[in-house]
Amino acid sequence: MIYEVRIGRLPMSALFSLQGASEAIGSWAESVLPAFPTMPNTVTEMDARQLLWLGAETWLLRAPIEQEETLLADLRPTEASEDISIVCVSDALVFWRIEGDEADQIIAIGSPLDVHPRVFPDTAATWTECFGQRALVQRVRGGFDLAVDRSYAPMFDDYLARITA
Amino acid sequence: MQRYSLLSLARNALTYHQGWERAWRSPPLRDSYDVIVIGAGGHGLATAYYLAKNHGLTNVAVLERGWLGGGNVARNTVTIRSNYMRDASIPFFVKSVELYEGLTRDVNFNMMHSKRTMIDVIQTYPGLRDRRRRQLVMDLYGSTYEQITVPELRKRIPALTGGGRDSRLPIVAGMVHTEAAVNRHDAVAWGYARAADAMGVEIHQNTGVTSITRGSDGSVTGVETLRGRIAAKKVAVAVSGHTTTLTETAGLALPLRTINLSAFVSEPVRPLVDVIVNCPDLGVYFSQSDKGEMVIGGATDLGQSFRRDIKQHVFEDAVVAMLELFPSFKRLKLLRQWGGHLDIAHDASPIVSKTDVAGLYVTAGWWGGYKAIPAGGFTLAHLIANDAPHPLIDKFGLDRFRHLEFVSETGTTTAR
Amino acid sequence: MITCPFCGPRSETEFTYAGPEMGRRPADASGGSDEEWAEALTVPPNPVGPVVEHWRHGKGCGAWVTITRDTRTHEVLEPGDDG
Amino acid sequence: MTDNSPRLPQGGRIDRSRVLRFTFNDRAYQGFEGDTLASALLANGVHLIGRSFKYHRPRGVFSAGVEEPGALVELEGDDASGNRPVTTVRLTDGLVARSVNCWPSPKFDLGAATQLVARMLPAGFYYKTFMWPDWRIFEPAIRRAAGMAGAPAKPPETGRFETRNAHTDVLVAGAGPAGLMAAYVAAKAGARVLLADDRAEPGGSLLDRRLTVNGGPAGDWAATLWADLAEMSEVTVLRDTTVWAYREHNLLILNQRNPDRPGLIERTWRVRAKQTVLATGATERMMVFPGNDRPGVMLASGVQAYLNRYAVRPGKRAVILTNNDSAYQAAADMGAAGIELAAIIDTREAVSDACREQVPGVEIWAGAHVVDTLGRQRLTGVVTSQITTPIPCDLLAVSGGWSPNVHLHSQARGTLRWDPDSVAFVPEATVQPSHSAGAANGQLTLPEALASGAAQGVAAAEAAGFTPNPPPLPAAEEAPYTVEPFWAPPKMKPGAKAFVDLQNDVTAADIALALREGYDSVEHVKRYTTGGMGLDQGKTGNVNIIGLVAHAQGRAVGDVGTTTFRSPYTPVSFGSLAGQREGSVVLPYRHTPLTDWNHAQGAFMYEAGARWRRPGYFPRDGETFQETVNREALAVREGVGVYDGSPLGTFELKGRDTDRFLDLIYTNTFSTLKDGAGRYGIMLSEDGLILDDGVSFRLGQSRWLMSTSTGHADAVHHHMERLRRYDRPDWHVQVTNVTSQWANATVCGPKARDVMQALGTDLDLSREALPFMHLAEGMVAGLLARVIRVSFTGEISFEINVRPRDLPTLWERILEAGAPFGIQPVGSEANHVLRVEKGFLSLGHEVDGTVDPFDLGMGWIVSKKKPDFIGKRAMEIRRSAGGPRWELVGLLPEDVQDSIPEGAPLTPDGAKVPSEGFVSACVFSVVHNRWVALGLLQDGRARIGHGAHVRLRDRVIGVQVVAPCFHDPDGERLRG
Ligand SMILES: Cc1cc2nc3c(=O)[nH]c(=O)nc-3n(C[C@H](O)[C@H](O)[C@H](O)COP(=O)(O)OP(=O)(O)OC[C@H]3O[C@@H](n4cnc5c(N)ncnc54)[C@H](O)[C@@H]3O)c2cc1C
Ligand SMILES: NC(=O)c1ccc[n+]([C@@H]2O[C@H](COP(=O)([O-])OP(=O)(O)OC[C@H]3O[C@@H](n4cnc5c(N)ncnc54)[C@H](O)[C@@H]3O)[C@@H](O)[C@H]2O)c1
Ligand SMILES: Cc1cc2nc3c(=O)[nH]c(=O)nc-3n(C[C@H](O)[C@H](O)[C@H](O)COP(=O)(O)O)c2cc1C
Ligand SMILES: [Zn+2]
Repeated sequence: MIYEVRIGRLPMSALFSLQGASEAIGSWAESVLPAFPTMPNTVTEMDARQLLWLGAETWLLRAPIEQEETLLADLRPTEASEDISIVCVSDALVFWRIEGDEADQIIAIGSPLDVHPRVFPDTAATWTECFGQRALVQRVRGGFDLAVDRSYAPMFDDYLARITA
Repeated sequence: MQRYSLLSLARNALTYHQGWERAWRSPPLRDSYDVIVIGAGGHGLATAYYLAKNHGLTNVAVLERGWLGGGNVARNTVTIRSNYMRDASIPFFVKSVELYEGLTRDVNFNMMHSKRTMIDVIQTYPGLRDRRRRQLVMDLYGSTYEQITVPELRKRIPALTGGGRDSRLPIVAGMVHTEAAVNRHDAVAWGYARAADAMGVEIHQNTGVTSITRGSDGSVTGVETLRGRIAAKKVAVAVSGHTTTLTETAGLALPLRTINLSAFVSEPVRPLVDVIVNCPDLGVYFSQSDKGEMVIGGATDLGQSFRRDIKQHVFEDAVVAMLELFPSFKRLKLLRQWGGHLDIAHDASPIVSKTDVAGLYVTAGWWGGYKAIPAGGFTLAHLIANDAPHPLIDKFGLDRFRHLEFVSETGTTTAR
Repeated sequence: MITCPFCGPRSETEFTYAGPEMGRRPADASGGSDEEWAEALTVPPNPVGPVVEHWRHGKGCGAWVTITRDTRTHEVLEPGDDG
Repeated sequence: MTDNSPRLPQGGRIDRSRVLRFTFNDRAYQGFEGDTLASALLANGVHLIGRSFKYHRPRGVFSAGVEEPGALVELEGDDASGNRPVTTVRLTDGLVARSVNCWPSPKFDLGAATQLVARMLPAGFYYKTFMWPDWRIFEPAIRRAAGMAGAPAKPPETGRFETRNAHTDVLVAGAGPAGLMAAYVAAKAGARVLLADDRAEPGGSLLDRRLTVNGGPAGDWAATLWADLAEMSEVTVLRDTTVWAYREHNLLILNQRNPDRPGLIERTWRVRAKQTVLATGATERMMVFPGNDRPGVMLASGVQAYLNRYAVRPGKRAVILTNNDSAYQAAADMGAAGIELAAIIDTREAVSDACREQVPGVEIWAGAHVVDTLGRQRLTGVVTSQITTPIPCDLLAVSGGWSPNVHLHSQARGTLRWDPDSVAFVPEATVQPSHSAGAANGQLTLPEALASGAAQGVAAAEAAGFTPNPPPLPAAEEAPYTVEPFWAPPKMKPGAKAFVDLQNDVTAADIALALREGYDSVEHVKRYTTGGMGLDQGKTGNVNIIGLVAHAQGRAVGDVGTTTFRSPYTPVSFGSLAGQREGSVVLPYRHTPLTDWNHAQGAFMYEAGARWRRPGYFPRDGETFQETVNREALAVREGVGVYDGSPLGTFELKGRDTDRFLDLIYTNTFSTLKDGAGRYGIMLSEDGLILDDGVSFRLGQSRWLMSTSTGHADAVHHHMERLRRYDRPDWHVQVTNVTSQWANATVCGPKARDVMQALGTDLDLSREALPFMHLAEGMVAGLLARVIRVSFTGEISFEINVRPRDLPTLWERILEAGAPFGIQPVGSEANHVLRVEKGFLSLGHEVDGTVDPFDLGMGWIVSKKKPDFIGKRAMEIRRSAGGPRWELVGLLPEDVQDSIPEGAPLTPDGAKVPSEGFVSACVFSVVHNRWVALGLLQDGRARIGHGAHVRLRDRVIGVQVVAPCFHDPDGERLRG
């Protein structure tokens, strides 16, 4: 490792894409969700469930995979009103955790995103570009979580190995 | 015209070259001509030359807003080829390549036409299929395109050591286009300028045209320039990239967008690659100039642009592609990079056409139009002289957009 | 750099280019003359100067941005206004 | 070391305790840590480095920096690289270098024969000759002369490159006094600062000079400040790092050499800066006079650098030629280092006392100039305008005045102004947020540079939103600087070689010739003579060229103007630009969950659209390609096959207006479908040409599942988002890309239903319960699944969609359950055969961007009832023009053994005339045991039943025109 980092794939998360007005989603699934974040590209948390505000009227609910079935049952995607869209996307993303003093160096190599704490604080998470693809970067204690569409995961493993070799 | 030859060079050496005349005059600007050609780029100068040579029209002025030959003709990667795919285009480009081959002696100016073939490095099967389709259509017009095996390809381009079996995109074949050539871009502008001037054509530099003027019947009456008004019954617009700016002043709306295309050169090194290399699947092409630098091109920028520059990510993509196939170039150095702005038509094919304004002609949409300069000038001169298109540009008229009948030329790939 | 209405200023490489503003598509296909249609489809604005164009934050949040960009300098004169 | 050694006994910034061995032109030498190759060679008395480009004249070390035009070498070994100025090659132990552009050696260079015919080779001579019979006859000889160094034969064997991004409030380019001050001020204000300098040590020109700051050596002051900056958490300092490009939107590109990471050779930084301070210093210009290229002629600042920085004396007896004051400082340093000063030739009529005081006792000839130099491979004397006897000397230090390094400022579209006082182009106005400081801004003396650096640091920090406190300026002094233009000696002998470009061998006479021939613009002059087009891009010579042009044309220098400054500032390696993007990641790639399985099976994998790597076919031992494909295809036709359809683009659409949205983007109608039912549809572009085909199923009220072709998934997504945002902003439709949330295995063939039953499912898969083009959700093989009845093969098919995590399990179970039925995995090649047999269209084959549904005989898919759909009007306009169309047909070669190359043209009677169509696909049909083809043929449908001709290069293939479907035209089987 030429950088002071630890990088590893994370186990799957239970993931739900939520679209629609926050009031509509809230009224459908209030009890299930952490409070809606108030700042774009930030995260709120409740009982190991994280709600990431990643776009206009677009959220990602991230929870331990063990909660996937409960969440499916609670969120009832197929029954939700036509104003909102709830889609389970747990399989669509693969996550890595990048930790260590130089975790930001890895992001700098992969992505044009500025992750200086002043602009990308503790609760930040956003879609950006990494290794040329659309990727999710989320700040976590001691580093970052990085996620990409499943089909690109082998390429990301490849890249991460190359830049740290 | 003072003749250029080894003999005249020797004779002039005796006087330490004090005796050379101007290559073109700098005559006073008159207030009327038979024909005005706007733009002293490759197409404009060639048009003027063929107007004089083929049609005896010598009361012609070429008006250039900057220095002659300073537009795209000064900044292109000089790839000359005829490997297109559509019946509408191939014969035109075959003719252009032919004209280029005789041009040096035609205008008595060495353009260093180097017919050195282009080799496509094919890395996908769909890519190969596309090339084979082109091969067979080109054959109808006598333009050659031969498939070669990977070992043959490597033999012809020894520096091509990437793209092996285990690489990201293993090379599957090569395609050889023997007519392809490179030459000296500046010499093309200067050679045409000098020869046209010698026949009486006037070239006026620093004479920017600001608008095209029309009479009460709607037909062209001349142009307005930064140096005053000039009259002419026929005006040809050959201003690559700036076409719409001018045609708008005549009330025409044309299906053109202006884009920036960039190129770069490496430091000069001893001869290493003696063909034009085109890598359509990775998106880069290059050739080595006689001075030794690699002249390299890649993709166009996104978005419209009148800025002649290069974007870092477009540039990096081209470099990455080149190194994948030529890894020894990692230690080769970038020397200079630049851009040019070109217009591209809605269907990406050229326009050489009359317009709705009587007496106004346009040649435009040349985003790979260096190779087209001789035939472009040849056919535009014909169009101006006869007010009817030459058969070679039958399909390049503006009418096609009215019926949405496009010339969808996918034959224009990475190499321009 | 393009300013996404949701994410703020981001690298141009995160965006997908969607061409200049061509005017909104008519509500139905039967109105207007053929000439008007053909021109609307094929003739883009091509100014030497500010052009209004659409980009999508495709590698980001997905938002659309309509910017005014100077084609001579590439400076973005008016940042995105789309919600 | 004797007194005679060029290496001074003490001083310099070299580490004499660390001796480095190196080889130049096969001879072994020694130098010290801290040397450049140039200083080490000079220290060994080596002055002749190589030969020039055109005339092969001897070239020596001319400068001490990146501006070096003449002294180029190529390096061997792992550092192999060509055309390296010796002045920028840091000496390392074991370095091997070789002269360029000469053979066999710089001393006995055969190419120097061109000097004999030099008179025949003025600028642009090649445009006037070599025309007959053909340039290609002469080209090889000319090419052999080209290119200076050879290109490295191999990439570096150890180490790699890296590219990275960075963001900063203030980027400072150059760590001379101005840059250091600017960085310090901005950093103190709390800004993020990135300070980069292209030299190995901070301090800029201070390293080359004997100046003091705050009473101590200026170099020490610089080192301390640099160290302080390095300690600050928001500051990044980079030495050996060139800021080589200033791009739009304040993106600057840096090249860092020797980054302190194991294995990294070079690194590219793409820095997004809010503000920049350009403190890049100034470059001394050469002087134009006959013989100004002889080894031993050197920039005065170069001499100064060798003395002060490297402790090397580049000569014993020197003459100084100048048009300005700065050379007097250099002269003083030379005197102090024990160089005998023969004379100072000053082209100015008056020399100030301030100058004279610096060199007491030295002879100064005012109003004089040099008319020639003597010596062959090393200078032995100079001839001046004053007396005819030459002055013996082995060093001629020249100073033609200073040019601010405005490269970055100009790249950023900043404008320049000709300043007659300083005889230089200086920054005028900026366009991007940049601030020029110090010598780069024309503030040439040290006190000015410090003050200007501080001021611009304040300005930059403020503009970036900080409130800096300007610190007190350090105390420093330097003599003032004045200069007068001197472009060339007033009279030169015809044929005199007074160079304006030492690398490309361009002389003042060449400039005059270009102007005489009408190449009036400075841009013409550049291109006609190649002046300024070498590796150094004319850093020391271009302003002289401009001055000569102005003089000849009687114009102001500012009106002549400069040529365009372009990136890179100095050449950068391509390797550093590509960085980690090499090998397997050179292009993106995508895998389905079955990749491991496919590899284990020995599948032939290739790239198949949208960067997916897919199996083309699954060869078995002893099979030919055709046999493999036939076997797989036949399995589907007669038994059962399975393929991985995961890459198909898949979207979930939801919202009140989704029904009408689908009706808008497809040519046919979807809104009438019931829950669970789907339809095949075609989408057009607004131009009325086919964009994509696919299927959509209704999942419930306002909920749809759309699948697109693999290759166009992104394009369709973009198309939908665009319509949503700009054309139907008031419609409520939400699109979620679920391509990677679903994976599928498609079981197809007459025995497909049997395999499904064997797999076990709680779904009723009978024809009645789950008809063709319907979808059902339930358990299959114990896994949660969505079964869709579509068919891309023409046989009954069950597309079993599961979560990707389950696909490997499903796949194993299918193969197990299917084994008794002879199930075979099927690759893309067999799929292609099955598709062509059925006449199903394929993007990239039949659909090549020119066709609409009518051309494909699919008029039925174009709704006549809908008032609108995307592409409707355009298609109508095109069709109303009434021109002939190329239409989809089937083609049967008359000889059943004949196959037709895909892409082959159809021509009337097979003649070599313009084509009337082409063969879009040709496959060996396993149903008919013969080759069958699809093609587009002019008025093709009307010609069904007639003959047509395929034109190959050497023969004509007669074909029968038939309907474009070779198998089950009524679709009985796929509905089964
Ligand atoms: C980087 C790059 C690489 C390329 N590579 C190739 C290649 O390999 N092969 C190939 O075939 N083509 C290539 N091209 C395209 C080719 O250069 C152009 O298609 C071609 O040069 C355009 O025709 P031209 O020479 O007449 O244009 P230009 O040389 O641009 O001439 C137009 C002239 O009109 C003048 N003008 C503009 N407005 C006015 C006005 N209002 N009044 C008066 N004068 C005006 C301009 O100053 C200019 O001199 C490349 C282009 C670029 C930028
Ligand atoms: N009085 C005179 O006659 C005279 C003449 C010339 C120079 N000077 C000296 O010039 C100095 C001016 O100080 P300054 O700080 O403005 O200039 P400087 O020359 O001291 O420092 C500039 C630094 O920037 C570096 N640099 C240049 N371009 C770069 C790039 N693109 N990327 C990275 N680094 C780059 C240079 O290598 C140098 O280290 C004073 O010390 C003064 O003594 C004086
Ligand atoms: C084929 C070709 C080869 C070139 N070779 C060189 C070269 O060897 N050295 C150089 O400095 N520039 C070279 N250039 C670039 C020109 O210097 C210049 O950048 C280009 O003509 C665009 O003009 P501009 O930079 O003034 O806008 C070359 C350009 C072309 C088209
Ligand atoms: Zn965004």
